[in-house]
Amino acid sequence: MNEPTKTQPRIGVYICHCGTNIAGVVDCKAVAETAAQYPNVVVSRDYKYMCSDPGQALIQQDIKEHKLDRIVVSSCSPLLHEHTFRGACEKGGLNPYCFQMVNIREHDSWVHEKGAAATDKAKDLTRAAVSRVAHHKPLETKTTPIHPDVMIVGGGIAGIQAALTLANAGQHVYLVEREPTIGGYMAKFDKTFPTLDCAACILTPKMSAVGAHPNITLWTYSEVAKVDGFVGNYKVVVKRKPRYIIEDLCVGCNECVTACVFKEGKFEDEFNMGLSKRKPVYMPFPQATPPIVLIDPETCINVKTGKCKKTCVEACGDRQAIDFTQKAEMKEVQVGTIILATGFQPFDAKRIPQYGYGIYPNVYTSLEIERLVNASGPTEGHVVLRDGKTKPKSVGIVHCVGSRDNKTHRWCSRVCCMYSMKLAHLIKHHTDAEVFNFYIDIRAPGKGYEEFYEKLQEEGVHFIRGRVAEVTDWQMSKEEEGKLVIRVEDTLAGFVRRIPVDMVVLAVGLEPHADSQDVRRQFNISCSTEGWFLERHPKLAPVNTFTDGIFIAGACQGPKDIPDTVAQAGAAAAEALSLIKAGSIELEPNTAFVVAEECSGCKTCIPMCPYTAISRDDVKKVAVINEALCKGCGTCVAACPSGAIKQNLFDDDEITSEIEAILAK
Amino acid sequence: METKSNNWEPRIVAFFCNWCTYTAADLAGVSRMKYAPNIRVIRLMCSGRLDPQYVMMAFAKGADGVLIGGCHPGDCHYVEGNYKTLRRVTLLERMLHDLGLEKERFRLEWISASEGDKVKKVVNEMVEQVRALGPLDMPGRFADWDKEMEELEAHVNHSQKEIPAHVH
Amino acid sequence: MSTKPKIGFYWCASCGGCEESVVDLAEDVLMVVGAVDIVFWPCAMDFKKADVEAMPDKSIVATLLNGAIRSSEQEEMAHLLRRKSQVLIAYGSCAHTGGVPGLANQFTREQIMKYVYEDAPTMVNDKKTRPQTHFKEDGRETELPQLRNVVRALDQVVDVDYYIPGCPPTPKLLKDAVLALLSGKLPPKGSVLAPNIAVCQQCKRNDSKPQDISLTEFKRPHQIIADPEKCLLAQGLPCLGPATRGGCDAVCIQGNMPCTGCFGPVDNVHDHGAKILSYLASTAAGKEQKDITKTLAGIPDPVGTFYRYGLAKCVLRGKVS
Amino acid sequence: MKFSYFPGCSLKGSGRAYEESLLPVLSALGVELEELDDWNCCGATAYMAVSDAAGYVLAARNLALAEQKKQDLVAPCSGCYLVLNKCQHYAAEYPDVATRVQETLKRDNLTYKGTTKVRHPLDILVNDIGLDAIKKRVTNPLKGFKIAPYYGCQIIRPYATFDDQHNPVTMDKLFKALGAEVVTYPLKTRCCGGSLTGTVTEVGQNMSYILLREAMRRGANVLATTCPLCQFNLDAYQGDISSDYHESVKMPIVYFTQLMGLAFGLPAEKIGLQRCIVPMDLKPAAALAK
Repeated sequence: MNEPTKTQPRIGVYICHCGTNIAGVVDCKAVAETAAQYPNVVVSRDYKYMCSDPGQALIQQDIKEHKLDRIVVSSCSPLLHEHTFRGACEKGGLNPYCFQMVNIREHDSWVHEKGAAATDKAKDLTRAAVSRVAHHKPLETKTTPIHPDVMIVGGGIAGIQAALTLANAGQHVYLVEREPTIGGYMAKFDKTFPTLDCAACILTPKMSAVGAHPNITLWTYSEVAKVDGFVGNYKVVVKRKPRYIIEDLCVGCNECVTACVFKEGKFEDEFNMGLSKRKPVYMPFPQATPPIVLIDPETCINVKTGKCKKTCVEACGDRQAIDFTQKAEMKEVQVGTIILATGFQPFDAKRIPQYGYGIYPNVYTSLEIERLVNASGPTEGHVVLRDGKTKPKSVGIVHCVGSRDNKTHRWCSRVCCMYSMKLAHLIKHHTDAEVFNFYIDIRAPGKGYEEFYEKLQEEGVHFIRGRVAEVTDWQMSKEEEGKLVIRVEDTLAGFVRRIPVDMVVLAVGLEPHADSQDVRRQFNISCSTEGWFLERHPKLAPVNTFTDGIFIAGACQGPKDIPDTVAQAGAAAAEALSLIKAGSIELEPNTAFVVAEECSGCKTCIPMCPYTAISRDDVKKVAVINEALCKGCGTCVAACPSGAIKQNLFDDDEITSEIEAILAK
Repeated sequence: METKSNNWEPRIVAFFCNWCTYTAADLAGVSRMKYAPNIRVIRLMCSGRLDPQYVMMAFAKGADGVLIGGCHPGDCHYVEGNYKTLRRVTLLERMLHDLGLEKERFRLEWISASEGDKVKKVVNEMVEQVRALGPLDMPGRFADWDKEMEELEAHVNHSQKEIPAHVH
Repeated sequence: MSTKPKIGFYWCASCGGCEESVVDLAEDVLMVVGAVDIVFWPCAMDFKKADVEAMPDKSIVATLLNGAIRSSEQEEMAHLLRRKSQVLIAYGSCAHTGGVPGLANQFTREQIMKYVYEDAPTMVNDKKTRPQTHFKEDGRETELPQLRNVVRALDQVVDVDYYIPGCPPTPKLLKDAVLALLSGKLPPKGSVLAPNIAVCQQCKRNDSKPQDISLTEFKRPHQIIADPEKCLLAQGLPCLGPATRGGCDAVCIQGNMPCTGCFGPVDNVHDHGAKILSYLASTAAGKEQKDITKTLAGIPDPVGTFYRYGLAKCVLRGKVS
Repeated sequence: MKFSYFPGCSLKGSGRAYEESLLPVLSALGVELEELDDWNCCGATAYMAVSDAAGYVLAARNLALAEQKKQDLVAPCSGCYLVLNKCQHYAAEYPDVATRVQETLKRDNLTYKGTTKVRHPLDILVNDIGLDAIKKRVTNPLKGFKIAPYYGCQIIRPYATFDDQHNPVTMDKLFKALGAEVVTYPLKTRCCGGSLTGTVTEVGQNMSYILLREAMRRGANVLATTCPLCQFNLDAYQGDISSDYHESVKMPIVYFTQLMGLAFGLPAEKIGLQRCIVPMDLKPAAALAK
């Protein structure tokens, strides 16, 4: 190995063209020529693609030939290829940390116009790296073992798919779901687009497979309370809310439900979007997993007052599955990786009052219609108005409610065009009504999607291009009497239309959960401005996050349909599996340490550390950093009043030499 | 000297945290947003690593402005490093002001990984504000101050001829 | 002619306390006087500049120069003594880091002159006369010293071999330095002749400091009666001990006053004030801007507090005007 | 409670019934309005259309005068309310507008720092005084009044400072507190015709017609407004509209403050009710009983 010498470093500099990505803006040759003049530079080259095999081979060859002991590559973001080039250094026989990367693509050629300024910037940044790398010290790579168990948060189709994939591969999975049953939104759907296959037929077998899988611990009606640790070694505390039912004893016979003192359902049934009523003791829906009942503490007389005849307990009889003394329970588990599949929430249509939801009874959200058209729904599949009997003769479906709208959400929710067409088909099929779709653009970019759009047009469903201005009941003519009027500018015909209908369906968009910010803080990952969980790279690491060992799948990352969600869930499972199978992961060696002889024992650093990695040696009266706990933020280094704390890869001499050289002229 | 010529361009040194602002700057790049080329970014793992000495040093070495970028409060990858940054920067801002630096030359911004457009906005804004202030050019000022010392140095050390040590 | 090593002392821009500190050696002063031959000490004995000029180059073994360099005369003497001395030692805070006189770098020379000779309330100077650098009377011309643009530490003017810190240095440091000179066992050039570790290490109150103090309020010494046993920082006083070189035996803290930083920074620190700032701000509590601002308002003069002895050596060297 | 008061031209002219009712009603609730000394034209929509720069300066002069008083400025006319708000937003957001305004004001020895808060009487009534205090002052509950609450455009769009842009409810709540019935009126924010009534009369009147007809269809016996222009458009042309559309259109149009005055037991002629072109039945309960 070429160990770097203190006296005279031998530095190799490589300027990457990245095809024309960099070379189209920055004069790479000039940068390389200038860099050749920087102190300690022995070799300076420019090359078309440094990350390619020949590019990496060039570095390795130069290390041997020119006895290089430090390498600088000016190319793209270190977040993308630092690992690649460190690897090349190592293969060339050099310590991988005697390397510094310069970002002249994302931070230069891609954000500046072609010209001298961009080239000067590349020179400055390269000069700084050359100056900095001379101070780099060889470091040892640290690894940490990966605990083989996985936690999946969210039991919708994404969580279910990921759980089954991992469990089938032999890993133990903890699946945590906030609601009393898994299944998510997909369980509420009747059919799925564009194939119109029955959602329940494809989902419920997966749900019961989860319930029965020996490798899956399923915790429904539960929430993650606390997350500690780091990749490979997460400690997660899960709060299991009391359902007042002993899970192992309940057989889901529903006798307690029948026996409840409430003869009829009295409270809004969440599963049916409030279109039916349930009792305080209930099973969310017949295929619920786990197939057991729960008692809602908000509505159960006994939980609230303790004064009830408890006919449910009587009905349960010897099974004794009902336990009113149940308390919330905290479960702590160790896992190595976590997959977040927390999904989305539908846009609240009341936020757009001009569409009349909550004002006019016969304005529905799309999810309500999903339940209405569902054979197991509140009306057994009969599409009727709010009065419970009248079949609509005309239905208007308003697209982009809470999507593509500067006042609410700017994004396209990706699924609404397709589900609106699916609902249009089903409504027409069930009622033979005239169905109007009001759309901005029809977005049908999936396998069989455009064909489905054509099929709908052939079926006689109307498509009117224009964003709806309002849904109202003020009238201009006799035929509008008793109807809801949709006012819209028909942008193809070029005039404003008033279309009277019996029923309006608002195709609500997808938005991040209201508590998505809390959730992502809990797991220490980032969010987009809108609140969707942020992937590490939009193309190359779509299910990874900036926190190692935490993956994302499904609509929590952004709106997506079932096929994409399932694909992403599989990808997240594969990423987790790849870590587990590797057994360990390399950690950045950028930890801090105390030079004991220079430490005055002033204790300033101790409260700086959020990981309690710093303690005081009471005998030597100096601070000590536990390297295993240090995550390398460097906050203590900046605080240390005597500069006695050093940090690997981010030490004072490295940073200050970078500052000086970046400004040198 | 370049700083005195008409084509002077402000030089801004930025310290960006790895997880939010550096990533946001990467995003600005991936999104091909165009902004002023006057900024030079130094990557730190956390804005909490920012030693106020670095800011002073950057100004002393010729920066016309210094920009700090970190995660939004509550969003720090390292839990609360950015609160420490905020505490240090609050005091540093005051001290730099007392040391005669215009407030536009030193700026702290919370920029999350998704805010590529904010990187663009902040950089452009700051470059224009600093441009309006003109060069700070501390190295040039130091040289101007120290010019007065040339004369005596020459007088004592060179005008007198050397007096050799006597051997007794 | 004496064969004892020749030693010089000189006094530039300082209060004179450093000269006094030599006498603070008490009976040890006799040991020093006996061991060396003092060839230049204008404060105590009658020497003229011409005497020094006449000395052979490098003929003085060591000169201990105290005070910052503010005038052309001081600058010239620094050059002269550098030329005549084998070892030049910056003695005391002012020579080491600019000292209290360095705080004048918060103002331009013109601001200072104008204030002193025109605006000061005690000044009556209708003609706005300013000191002259040339003076001529009876056909005789006299050259007077000029005030320099800025106050400088000694090493900003000439090459310095060693530094003895303190305002003033403690007798122990001086004695150790003289003994080292006499024995020839000197550390590498450029060293500060005091331990490279902060004051807290020698402070008897160190153990009383809690691990996390998260101050919500900074106090000034006149605002509280400090507990004489407990860490002063923990009591809200911005004690600079953690960020200041030790070797003083924490004398100020023993006297129940917080450290004000006269020994300057330890070797790893480039800019003493910025480092003090970083450390003090780190001990402040608060997550909201308004709370943080309020807490830190308890340090009313950051420049004066953090650079009390070192503004000349601040990387910005003073106020940017 | 004390506020500065910017009447604007309407409240001294065609909309004087608004001022005649606003002042006694607020005074009955213990609110003092101090008319801005030396106020000038608000800058209004027409002025803005000709020269926006001059429009901003006019508005800013009023804001600067109010700023000296250090109290919130009440602007009852919707046009004034919007223009003053707009000037404030633009001066804060666009440096060139701010510079232009400052430079011109300087010639009048005035400065405008941007601190004046422009308030609508509805906002003050519901949010500062509160419905409970109003209810206590009611001596003559508006029994039998079926009110169509009509907000128009300018007090809620584009600056929705105290109510929803599409479904405002402040007046609805107020009338219920006065003891009246409020009819569902989906056109509450639709255009009255605005200045079109004067320029392209048939288009403007068609818009008024839609509003009046729907109010009648909903069973309202009075339509309440907040704006002098709406009041005029809707009140003045009902004869023309009836003959043009071959349909008898008859709907009294009053200011919300007039209804408050009535509920507070103030005499009709003291609150400008005699100025209505279409007269309002002061005792609709009796009529309904028949």
